[in-house]
Amino acid sequence: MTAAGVRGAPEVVCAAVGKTFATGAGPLAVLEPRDLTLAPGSVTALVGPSGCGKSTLLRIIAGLERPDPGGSVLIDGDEPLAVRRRGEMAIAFQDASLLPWRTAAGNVALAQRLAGRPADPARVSALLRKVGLAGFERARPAQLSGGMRQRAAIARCLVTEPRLLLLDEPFGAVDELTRRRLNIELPPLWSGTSTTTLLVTHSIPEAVLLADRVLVMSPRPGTILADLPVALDRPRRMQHLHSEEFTRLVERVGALLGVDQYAADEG
Amino acid sequence: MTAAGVRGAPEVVCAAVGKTFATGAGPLAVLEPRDLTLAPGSVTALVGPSGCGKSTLLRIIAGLERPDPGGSVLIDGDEPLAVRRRGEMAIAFQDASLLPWRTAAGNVALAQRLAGRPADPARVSALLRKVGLAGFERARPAQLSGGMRQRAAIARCLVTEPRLLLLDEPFGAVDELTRRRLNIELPPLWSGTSTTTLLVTHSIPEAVLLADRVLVMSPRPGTILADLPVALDRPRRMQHLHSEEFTRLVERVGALLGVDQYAADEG
Amino acid sequence: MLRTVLGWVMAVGLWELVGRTLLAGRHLVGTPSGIVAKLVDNAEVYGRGLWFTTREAALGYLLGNLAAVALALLVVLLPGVERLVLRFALVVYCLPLVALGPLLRLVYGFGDGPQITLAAFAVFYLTLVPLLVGLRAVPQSWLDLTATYGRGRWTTLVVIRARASLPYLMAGLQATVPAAFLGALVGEFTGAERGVGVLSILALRSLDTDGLWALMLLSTAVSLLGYLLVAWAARRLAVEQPTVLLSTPGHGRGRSASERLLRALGGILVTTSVVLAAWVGVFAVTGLNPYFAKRPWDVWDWLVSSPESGAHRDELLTAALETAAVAIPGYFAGLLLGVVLATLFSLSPRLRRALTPVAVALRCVPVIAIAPLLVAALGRGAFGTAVVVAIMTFFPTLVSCLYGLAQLPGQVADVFATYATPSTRVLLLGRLPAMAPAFFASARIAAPTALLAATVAEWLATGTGLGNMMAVDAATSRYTSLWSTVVVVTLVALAAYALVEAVERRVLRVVAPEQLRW
Amino acid sequence: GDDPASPEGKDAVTYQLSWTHSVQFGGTYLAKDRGLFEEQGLDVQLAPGGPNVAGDANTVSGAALMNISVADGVARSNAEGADLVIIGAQYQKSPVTILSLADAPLTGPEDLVGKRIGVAGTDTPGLEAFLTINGLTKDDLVFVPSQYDPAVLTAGQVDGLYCFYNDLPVALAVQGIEGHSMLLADHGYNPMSQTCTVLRSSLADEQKRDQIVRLFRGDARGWQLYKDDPQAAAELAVEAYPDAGLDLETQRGMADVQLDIMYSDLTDEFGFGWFTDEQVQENLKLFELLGIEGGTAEMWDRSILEEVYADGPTA
Ligand SMILES: Nc1ncnc2c1ncn2[C@@H]1O[C@H](COP(=O)(O)OP(=O)(O)OP(=O)(O)O)[C@@H](O)[C@H]1O
Ligand SMILES: Nc1ncnc2c1ncn2[C@@H]1O[C@H](COP(=O)(O)OP(=O)(O)OP(=O)(O)O)[C@@H](O)[C@H]1O
Ligand SMILES: Cc1ncc(C[n+]2csc(CCO)c2C)c(N)n1
Ligand SMILES: [Mg+2]
Ligand SMILES: [Mg+2]
Repeated sequence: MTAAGVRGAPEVVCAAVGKTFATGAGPLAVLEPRDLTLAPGSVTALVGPSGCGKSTLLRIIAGLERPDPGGSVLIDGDEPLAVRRRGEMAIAFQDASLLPWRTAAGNVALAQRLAGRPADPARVSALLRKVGLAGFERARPAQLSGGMRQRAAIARCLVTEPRLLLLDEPFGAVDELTRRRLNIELPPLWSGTSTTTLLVTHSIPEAVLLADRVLVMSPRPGTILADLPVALDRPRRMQHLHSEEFTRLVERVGALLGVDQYAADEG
Repeated sequence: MTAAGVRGAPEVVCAAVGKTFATGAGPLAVLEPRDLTLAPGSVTALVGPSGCGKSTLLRIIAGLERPDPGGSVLIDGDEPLAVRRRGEMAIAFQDASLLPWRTAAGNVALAQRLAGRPADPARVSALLRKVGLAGFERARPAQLSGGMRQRAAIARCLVTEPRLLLLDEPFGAVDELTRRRLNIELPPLWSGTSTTTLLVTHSIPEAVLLADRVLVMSPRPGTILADLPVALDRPRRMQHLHSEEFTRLVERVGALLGVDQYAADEG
Repeated sequence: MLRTVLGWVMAVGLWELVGRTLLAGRHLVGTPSGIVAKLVDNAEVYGRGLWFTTREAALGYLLGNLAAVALALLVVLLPGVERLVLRFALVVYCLPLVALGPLLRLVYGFGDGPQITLAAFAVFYLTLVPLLVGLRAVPQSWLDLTATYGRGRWTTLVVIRARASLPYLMAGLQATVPAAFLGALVGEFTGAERGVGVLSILALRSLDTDGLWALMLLSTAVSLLGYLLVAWAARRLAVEQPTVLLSTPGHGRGRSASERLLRALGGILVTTSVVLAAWVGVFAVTGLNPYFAKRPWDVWDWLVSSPESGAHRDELLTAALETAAVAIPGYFAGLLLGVVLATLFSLSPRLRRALTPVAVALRCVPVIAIAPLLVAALGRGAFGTAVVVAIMTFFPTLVSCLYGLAQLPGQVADVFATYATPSTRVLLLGRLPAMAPAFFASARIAAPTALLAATVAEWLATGTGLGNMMAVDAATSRYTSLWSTVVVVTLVALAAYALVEAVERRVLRVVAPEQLRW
Repeated sequence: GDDPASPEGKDAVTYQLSWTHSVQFGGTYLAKDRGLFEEQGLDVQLAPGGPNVAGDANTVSGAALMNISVADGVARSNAEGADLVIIGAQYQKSPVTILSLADAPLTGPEDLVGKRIGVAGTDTPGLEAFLTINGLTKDDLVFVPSQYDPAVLTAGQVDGLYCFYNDLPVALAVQGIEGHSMLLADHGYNPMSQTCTVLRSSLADEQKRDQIVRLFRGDARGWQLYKDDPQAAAELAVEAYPDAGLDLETQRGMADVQLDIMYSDLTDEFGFGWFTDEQVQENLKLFELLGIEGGTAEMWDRSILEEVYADGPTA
């Protein structure tokens, strides 16, 4: 095997991945068994109603949650664990989950350390600056606003230059301006030939703007309702927001999710 | 004083409210001292870039954080503490902050109990149903998705029929469809003559759709850049999204926040 | 400030007055003036004695806590051995002083060995149990973080658990300060040349009540100082604010009853074998004379297979019932006292400041000094002894619960603040559930502690039950009986522990599921 | 194994005392202080006892060459498989006494009837045997279990306390409280006390036996000095063991009081530590009363005494 930096982005192959949770009130079917392949270097957005199993699917791909028997996830033929062991995966969890006793910079640097990368304070600062946390390197999570914490968590994800990047609603706590800015500024850091990305998001425009492909999930038990390729050129810019393809896709996804229908119903 | 239910919505008067945090790196000015009055029964939306001090302002109004010396908050002439004591305030915190050892229903019922309201399981279930958590009454927070937790927290806020309702990014973790649905279905529960509402949100359309007045904040140290009345009739419906006033306001707020400008710059 | 001083002056004055009038000539309570006179007259002797005992206690404290940390690390890295390690540690903790003391003297000969060892033994378990609780007190999301980078137990330990366990470790370190001192002190009963223990035996036996009280005050002062020192360190190390520990209820709940039974039986079997092997092994290695160092088969013979075993069992049962009658109420009283005091302390910092020295004093004052007083006040019956047991049991509970009550997550505290919830209700609805892991840790510790305390009280003060039986056995060289009694005491302690653990699991499954797995 | 020798070529031996340091062992301290053990070629380590010290076990295990014990204790040890032998008795009378306050003295066995007597669990059989000897039963009085604390007497919880003649009564006097002491030995209960106890196997081992002889001789010489000047021993005890917290006044009192039970016509005639066959028989009878099995005359061996005092009552 070649060194992590040199290798291309991995392919993720989920086969018959389903999930049922055992709860006090009996089994809860969350994901219908389903095959899914993420192409190397692609950015896939996952949208769907709250509670449909997006985070669960992401965790299964990461190998943090076991799929129901029969299901499997292979990343370039490897178990997810092997990829994690090599420090080639990064996850932005839905809640920032920073360690409260570490500073913002300390939390980011920790990921470097955990992934077995050499310490690189300059890179840590640069990333924190990029996510708008310049001046807060030494602040502890309790001294940061909700959005600032989330941005620190994104920086933590990116600092290791992961080959597989799993983002669970990474911009949910930031304002629209910051979100747009990050939507434009961060992807160049990861999209490209070396990273495969799965992005869970609640923002349909964001999904379309960032992804090569949008997966629309149904309510629980989650199935994939639609698999829509996004034919916008890269790098993505704000102009794309005004393109026809963009508007078409946003509407398409909205329709699949029933957003517009709801508007009609309600009238 | 009359019983909580009978009394009208309170007026909130902030006088010279500013905030400076003492941090390891010296004082951090977060809010410029500023007067602010929330009219009885109004819904005020607060939008602004991440880290500008929205949550801080909300916590100061709640009396959970002290303003800098000289500043004061009075709610119908009372200290915030007195209002909290009477169980007339409710807050949806930016993170759901459910009690992990209580079920969803238990968390909602707790607020009823803490506010000194008679136990009303039917109301608890009805509210949980309203926020889409039917069937999850007995699930514990750890068994809920991020969005589901947030919705439980909203139900907890509403169950006490508060006179002062402070919502900090209450729909940040839910998908667009659910968000819209809640945007339409929940306000009738609170807007009216008996509740004064402050809503912090990152979604400009949401701010305009829900509020009577939108306050736009500048980056830290936060000042109020604009105070925009929303001239849409109530109850608000999805149709309003397509009204001219709506579009005008969304664009206005976006411009104030620099969202569009960013798009232009970047091109 | 002035009022506090005045209060203290009044209290001391009252003490002097009562000592000189009501209690005059009874030699139960020293008077302040008498104590001061003793302290002045014997400053040098007491000072040296205090120094020796403090040194022993400090060494034992260090070694015991290091052992606890080492064992905890072992458990974190090899979770499979947790039960075995805990059971084994419990067995060691359960070894009664009456039996262990002379043995240690034989092994060590002259010097500080037995004192330091007994101090360490008194300490390590009290730290180990809460430390393990603390190492587990992490939300799933933090564990996911290290898992994201494929890191194993070691990294998780270093990066996350170690820091997260600090409050619990500190609780252990604080609670063990007086325990170490008392351990060293009792260790000096095994034929030490010097130290506060030696001095207090003499003072006690020569009706030198003022001297005894002076020595106890000195011991208390040292323990209190250590306690406050650790408390200070704990405050400095405190993590900002406890966070919500979200974690889903256990995964492996699908086990059938028979499977659980089988596992339990297997665990017992393994523990028993390890303990027996250690027993035989240690005796073989140290070359202890089989005349007093009885082996498992001697005990088996005495308890089960010899013709007189029936009579032996009857004798043991009678004594055990006597001890149980004291230990069980003492256990619950101690636990209750600990929890109630902790809650009162958390509600009123003033009460906390005023009563902390008293609480430390109660725990530090050796039972030999306090028992006669209590027994005089409360009568010689089971009640008096139960109170002694409660006093010896409550302290770790108090400390652990104090830390536990502080584990209310900041976000949850905000929710309560939204409704300006009075602190008593926050306590009930928030702090008590947040305290559950710490409480149960101390409830588990308290079970064997109560039994041991009961036997010590019986040995030193009341002359009844298993404690007396062991003392008489030791004095009359009935070593097989002694060892059999030790085995029975240990088994009873293990059973009590298991019972508490079963209750704990039921509660924590709901309140703190993260505690039930690694 | 082989004997450890000190640098000066003296044999290092351990002598296990029966309690914490005090003038109880004054003669022994004199012997050590005045070099009487050194004269015997011994480097003697005095091991203090205490409430949690198993003296006999220390001898059985070989940790001590000789220990101070009590006859019924030795008999019990032997019944449990030890093979200990008494080679001398420092006390001619058992120090066991029932102490009462002077204003309500218990002067004879009959006074005990209906009274509350504090007694440690370990001593209960002794008190029972004493009652039996005097035609009483344990139902005639109330046993109050009291372990190590004598305050039960002053606090009025008991009428009498089972204790040691040279210990608590002296402390009481020093505290200015008048007490009355009833020696059980004066009423038929006289187990041989402060016995010099060794392993039978040590007596068989020529080298060890020689050490025992020298140890006993040195010790006896110390006790001879003691008899002439007990106060010197009291001062020495306080001086030699500054960490034991000894109070000079108490030690002086004790030093005088114990003369009564340590020296007698018998010791004048035969030497310190002597015991007679009659005493042995008396003890054997007592063992029966105490229910100790296996006590025989074999448990005593006078040969060391005879060797030490071969030339008269001076060691
Ligand atoms: N306890 C604290 N100590 C120090 N600084 C703090 C503290 N709380 C907040 N801050 C700082 O105050 C500023 C405003 O925080 P606040 O949480 O009010 O922002 P916000 O507008 O709610 O942002 P967001 O939209 O990201 O939630 C931030 O820069 C943050 O770092
Ligand atoms: N550990 C668990 N035990 C039981 N049920 C669970 C568990 N984790 C998740 N669930 C359930 O699985 C479903 C899907 O949860 P998941 O977190 O994947 O949703 P999501 O799509 O990420 O939602 P959101 O957009 O709100 O974050 C939910 O109904 C939740 O209640
Ligand atoms: C204060 C004091 N307490 C106990 C002993 C030990 N001791 C000496 S003689 C004897 C038995 C009496 O029949 C015992 C147990 C002691 N020496 N001094
Ligand atoms: Mg999710
Ligand atoms: Mg905020």
